[in-house]
Amino acid sequence: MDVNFTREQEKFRLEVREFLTSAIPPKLADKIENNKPLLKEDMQNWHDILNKKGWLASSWPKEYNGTGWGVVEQFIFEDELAAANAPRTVPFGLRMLAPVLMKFGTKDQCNYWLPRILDGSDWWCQGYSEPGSGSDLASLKTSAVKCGDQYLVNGQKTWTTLAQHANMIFNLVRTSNEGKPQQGISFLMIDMNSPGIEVRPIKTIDGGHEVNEVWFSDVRVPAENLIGEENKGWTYAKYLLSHERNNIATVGISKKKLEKLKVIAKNEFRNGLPLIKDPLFAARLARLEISLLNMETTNLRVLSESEKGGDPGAESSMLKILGSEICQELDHLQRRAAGRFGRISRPEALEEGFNGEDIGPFFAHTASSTYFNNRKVSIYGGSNEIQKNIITKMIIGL
Amino acid sequence: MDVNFTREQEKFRLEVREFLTSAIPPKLADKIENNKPLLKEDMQNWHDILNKKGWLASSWPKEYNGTGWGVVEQFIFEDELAAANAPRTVPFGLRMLAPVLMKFGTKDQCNYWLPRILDGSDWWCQGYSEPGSGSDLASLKTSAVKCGDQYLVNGQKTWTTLAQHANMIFNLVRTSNEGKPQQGISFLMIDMNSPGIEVRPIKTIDGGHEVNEVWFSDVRVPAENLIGEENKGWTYAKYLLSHERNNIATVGISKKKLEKLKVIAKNEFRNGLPLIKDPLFAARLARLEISLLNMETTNLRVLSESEKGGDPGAESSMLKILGSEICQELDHLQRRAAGRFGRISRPEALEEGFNGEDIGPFFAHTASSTYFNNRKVSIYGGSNEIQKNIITKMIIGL
Amino acid sequence: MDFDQTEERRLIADTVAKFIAKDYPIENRVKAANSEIGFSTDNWAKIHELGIPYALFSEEFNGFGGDGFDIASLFEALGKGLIVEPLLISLISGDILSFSKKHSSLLQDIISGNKRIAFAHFETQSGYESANILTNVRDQKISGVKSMVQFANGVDNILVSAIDGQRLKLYLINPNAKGLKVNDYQTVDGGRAAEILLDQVEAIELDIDGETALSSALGKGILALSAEALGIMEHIKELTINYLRTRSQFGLQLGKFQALQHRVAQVLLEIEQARSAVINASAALQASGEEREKALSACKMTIGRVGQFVAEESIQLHGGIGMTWEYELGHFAKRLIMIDHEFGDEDYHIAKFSSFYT
Amino acid sequence: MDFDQTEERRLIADTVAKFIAKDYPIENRVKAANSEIGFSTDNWAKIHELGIPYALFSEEFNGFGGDGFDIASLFEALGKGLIVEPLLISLISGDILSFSKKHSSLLQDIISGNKRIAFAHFETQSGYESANILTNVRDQKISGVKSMVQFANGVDNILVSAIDGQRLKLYLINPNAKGLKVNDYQTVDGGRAAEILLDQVEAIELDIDGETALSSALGKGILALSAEALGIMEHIKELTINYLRTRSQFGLQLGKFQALQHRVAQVLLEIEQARSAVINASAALQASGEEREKALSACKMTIGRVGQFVAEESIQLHGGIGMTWEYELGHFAKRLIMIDHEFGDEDYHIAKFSSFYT
Repeated sequence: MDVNFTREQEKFRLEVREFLTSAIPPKLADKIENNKPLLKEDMQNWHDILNKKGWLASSWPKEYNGTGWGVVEQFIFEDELAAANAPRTVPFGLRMLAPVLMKFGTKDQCNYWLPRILDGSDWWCQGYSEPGSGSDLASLKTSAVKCGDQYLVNGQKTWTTLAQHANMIFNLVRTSNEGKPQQGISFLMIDMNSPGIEVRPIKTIDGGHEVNEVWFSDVRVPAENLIGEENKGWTYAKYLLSHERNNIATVGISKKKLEKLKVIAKNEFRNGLPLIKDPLFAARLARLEISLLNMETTNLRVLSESEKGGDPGAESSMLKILGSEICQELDHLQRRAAGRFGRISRPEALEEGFNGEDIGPFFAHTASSTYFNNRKVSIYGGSNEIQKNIITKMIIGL
Repeated sequence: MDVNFTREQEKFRLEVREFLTSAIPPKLADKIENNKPLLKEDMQNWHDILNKKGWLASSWPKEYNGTGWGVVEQFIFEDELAAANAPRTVPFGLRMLAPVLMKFGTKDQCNYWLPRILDGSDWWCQGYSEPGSGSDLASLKTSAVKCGDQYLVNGQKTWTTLAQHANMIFNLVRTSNEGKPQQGISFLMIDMNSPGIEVRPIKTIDGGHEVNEVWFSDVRVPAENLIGEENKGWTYAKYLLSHERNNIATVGISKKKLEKLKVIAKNEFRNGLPLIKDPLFAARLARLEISLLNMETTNLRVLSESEKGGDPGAESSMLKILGSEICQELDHLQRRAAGRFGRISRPEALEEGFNGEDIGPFFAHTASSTYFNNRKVSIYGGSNEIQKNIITKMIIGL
Repeated sequence: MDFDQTEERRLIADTVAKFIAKDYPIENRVKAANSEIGFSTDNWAKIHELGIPYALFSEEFNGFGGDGFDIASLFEALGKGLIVEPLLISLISGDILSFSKKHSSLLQDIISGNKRIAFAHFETQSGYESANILTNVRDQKISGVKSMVQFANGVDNILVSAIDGQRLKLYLINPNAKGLKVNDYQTVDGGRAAEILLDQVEAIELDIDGETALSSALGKGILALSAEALGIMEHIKELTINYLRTRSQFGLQLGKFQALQHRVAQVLLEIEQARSAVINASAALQASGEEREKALSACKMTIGRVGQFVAEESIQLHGGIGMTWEYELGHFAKRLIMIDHEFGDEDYHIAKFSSFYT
Repeated sequence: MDFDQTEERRLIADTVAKFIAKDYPIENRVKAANSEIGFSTDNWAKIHELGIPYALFSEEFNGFGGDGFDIASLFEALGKGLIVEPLLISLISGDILSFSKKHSSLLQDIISGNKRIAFAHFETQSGYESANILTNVRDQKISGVKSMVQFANGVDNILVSAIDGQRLKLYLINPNAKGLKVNDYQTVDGGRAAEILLDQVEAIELDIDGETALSSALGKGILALSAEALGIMEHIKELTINYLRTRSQFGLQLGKFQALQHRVAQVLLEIEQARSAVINASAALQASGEEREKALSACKMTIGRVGQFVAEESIQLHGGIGMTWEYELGHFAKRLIMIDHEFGDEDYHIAKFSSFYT
């Protein structure tokens, strides 16, 4: 039993930390620190900085110009990104499509599409959910009918994150209605600029615009954009969902949030006492911190298993549940710490160049909107209810 | 909207209170106050005292020598019983069998059996659950085969409370295997002294003996002991389960327990502070007290509806859940208050006439055993899971 | 004992329900709540045409209500429609003015809707402590900062608290007075609030005992907010049950999944507990001292706890749709959660309730 | 980074597992735990024959373990079989004696099983505060009352703490010494404890710093109890999963009811968190000061919270059968809950953990 990182890993951490110190544009770090919304340029800019350093594809093998890091190095990298107020990279191309391409795509597809992810030529988004297919993803209806060397795609996707920035979408489409619903699904890459595609924004309760509907009417897609075999898409989709599990609990981000929450709780006062000395708030904070400390070890245990070639299985689902609940509890406590100022909504104060009056503590400007926005984390990527189904399926086996 | 009891009801409360002050044998009150086990004589004695006063059958109509009280008066009576450290009466004859007899029994059956409940000739117990039929009561297998003017009963009942004291048992038996399982059940009264009956004690985790197995082998029961029609027993059983719902939440008992818990929390110390001033314990206590205050009003609302002839429906199930959870939380906090002494187990110190050494606070002697014993309240009488099924069935209606 | 509402209270609740059904579709509410002034002046006028605010005051002040159950039944009805218009401020300010002999005409103007008033009491450092006030008076001029003042723009009068020596007093100021600055902003749940900066602003002192009036008014405010939350939960319950009945996944209605059923059962049960808490607080409003304070804290604490539970569970049970601006659930959930940020949250009131343990 | 146990620790855990399988059926355990002395002297002898206690001490003391992971992996194995024999006392007392130069032979006797010792430290008024001690020393004679002393009957030695002036010191006393009285009783989880009354009892002062030794030993005690609880939870998990797989109601295995599935999933997940808490505390045992204290409190608090959850959920998921003396679950659940009553409960440790916030 050895709970420590190796000396090489500790050295690696310092190297990452040193790089990040100088690499992150201060304006970007300020946005992350203060929960301000990122512009498309911010994300692209950060993408380019990491690409230049060669650390963009942190989970890719060297063969495709990835870092070739092990899962523990990737964990450390994410940890340091969060600690340094750097944004996570946009996952759709790098961590979702890419592994599917590498595993199931042709050599040509890999050689064409993977470099375009790195150099920023393509911004990918993910066409999975549909209005009638949420937790029951396999019931999806968007159809793709083969006509010669093209597919004709019709239907609607929803909850498509950052589709407004994307020029490409990887789509689960129905190519057959025979057999079980899972058997007629294919995996198709589609140019967002194709005629017949319409992106409609979905405004969320926090007032933000992250997700979209994507409508397809008679969209023509070159047949060469199919990944793998027709009607085998469900296998690829599941591979994608199970592949990027190493950082599913977002430990690094939660640790950084906890650190910020403690600073807030020292500065906010209730009845003449700093909130961190209020027995009920301190107990909430301690329970949360302890859960996070436990979860970090739970996560490292899974990584360690995974390094040895083990399959995390039910533990991935546990980490998804724990990670989302801890994230939401952090947001909840930050909202609670904002007290009467938790009701502030001043999107204008989050814009670049705002120089209006200060009102209340600045964190309060985003405390409630972040809380509401992150109700999503127990819903998306397989809701916590689906994760619990998976856990009992695996462990009780009925 | 009037949340107050009427003047008559308040007068009634005082009358009950005054009677109880002098009526309860001090030794009995001491046993209740200190969670000491009651002997059969204690229960019989109290039964006789109430019978002499004419208040034994608090839920019966006057026609059968009951009190004829309304549901609110019954609630007040239970409240005062608990406040005065009087035991609840044993429910099986008075509040379970009696309403079934009155509703579905013949005049002769009523005239014979009801007076025997009052004068203590019969001590009833309840033969419902079986080893294979817990939540799924309708799957019961104990069979009764008609042979002339007798039934021949074979099978096994379990969780039979106080069967060791009883001379009669009312039993759900299977008289037919046709149709749905609910359709072949009959309701039979059986003399516990019949040849072929064996009572085997079930010891529970707290070390106590409340429940039993009752085995039937070729037990002969006079056919006249059938209540109502053959194969209609499920209707009667459900009537029984839904009838005595007014005090399902045991508000009075929980109020008394809370009062005792507050006294304990004033006398126990942690770090030089009385426990009631410990922020975390005080918060637990306040949450519990507030739940109880809310539940009391929820219960009175149901009674008020019921007085007007309304059907409580889903609210009864809510009260069952709330009542059991509050009871268990009271026990949990009492256990927690016992601290290091929560591990004491000295059944000998609970016996009459014990004069050994004092060890720790006396309440600690029963704190943990009561906590473990009352894990039953969310299991028996339709588990909380079954209650939740009922609530959604009634309200979502799917 | 009778938990049915009186005929009169049912009538006013019905009036509100009809107003919501006819004039208050959720789209309009959301638009108005996110507009420049944060509510609809048309609806504000209609609410007064219908005479709704009269239910908040007793006959002594030309009203036909004013006790705990009147306040609770009206605000519960308002909550069901997510009414954003500032009736809470009318209640609180009106209650304070009802202690005054000199300003009865202003009270009447508020009830009738002729005038609108703002209530500027809490401050940046106050937290939820009503007594934590730094704004002070010298030579009848007020200086200080009031924060999170609801709907402060466009009012005819501002009711302000300030410390005169050791005592807390209440004042009326003119919104156009010299030395007064209003920094107005949106709130998360719709509507507006403002920081009010006061630099030696002229003020008229009210002829009342400030602390007595504030304690009365804030107690009513707690009850009103709690009842509003109850109404909101009622509506969320309907939305959620309806969604579970109609939405299918894996070929079954969601309401047929036992794991969801049991969670809904818990939601329903907790809402009934919240309803009882509001009844208890309504009944205790006329009491005094510890009995009143404990019932109000018990109520607001219950609302805080159950409100968060109901909001979070209902969103989770809905899934993605529950997070969209388009669908009404989110707006109800936001207001429900934000009520915990007014007049003391769950933790504040649990500590207050347990402070009575001796 | 490697979360697999070393070969040596796996070996000792296997030894314990085999011992349980062969010599420790639950019926015998329950009988022994509720006997006059509260454990089985036969099994106590076997445990020492197998050399198990050597895993709790380092090579310096002829052991082959003694660090956090050794303690945790052994006690987890013991928990799985609900071992009642007082190895915890050997660990704590032995650790204290390991600070002494003069009493190394007693330590060796304890490890080998030649002698058994009691640990008499906490007192009636102590609560969970190790520093709250009133027993005092005058002229090398000890007076006071020690409470809840585990398995005090029939020991060869009693380790006692007492205040000498301002300083806490540790002493050895003879169980047959004059002025000593032992009131022995059963404990809820099986086993025995006693109140020990000391009236000017002659004592030998240990040649160690009392507070340093106690802090070391109690920390190890917290870790050992937590690991024992983890082992218990492992076994409860197996029982519960097995029950859900095999028991049917309404024609379906219980494990097919989604509401129960989701609750089991939560149980499984919390047990993994408890496992991580034990790992964290094992690793921090060799650290000092705040780091060590926080990890131990985090661990014990997690065990308290998760332990209660697992015990209550497993009984509820079983239904009536879970409450019977006959079936093993209840005995495991009782011990699991009672562990929260030793060395600080959930509330004590959450307050202690948060006392480090500044």
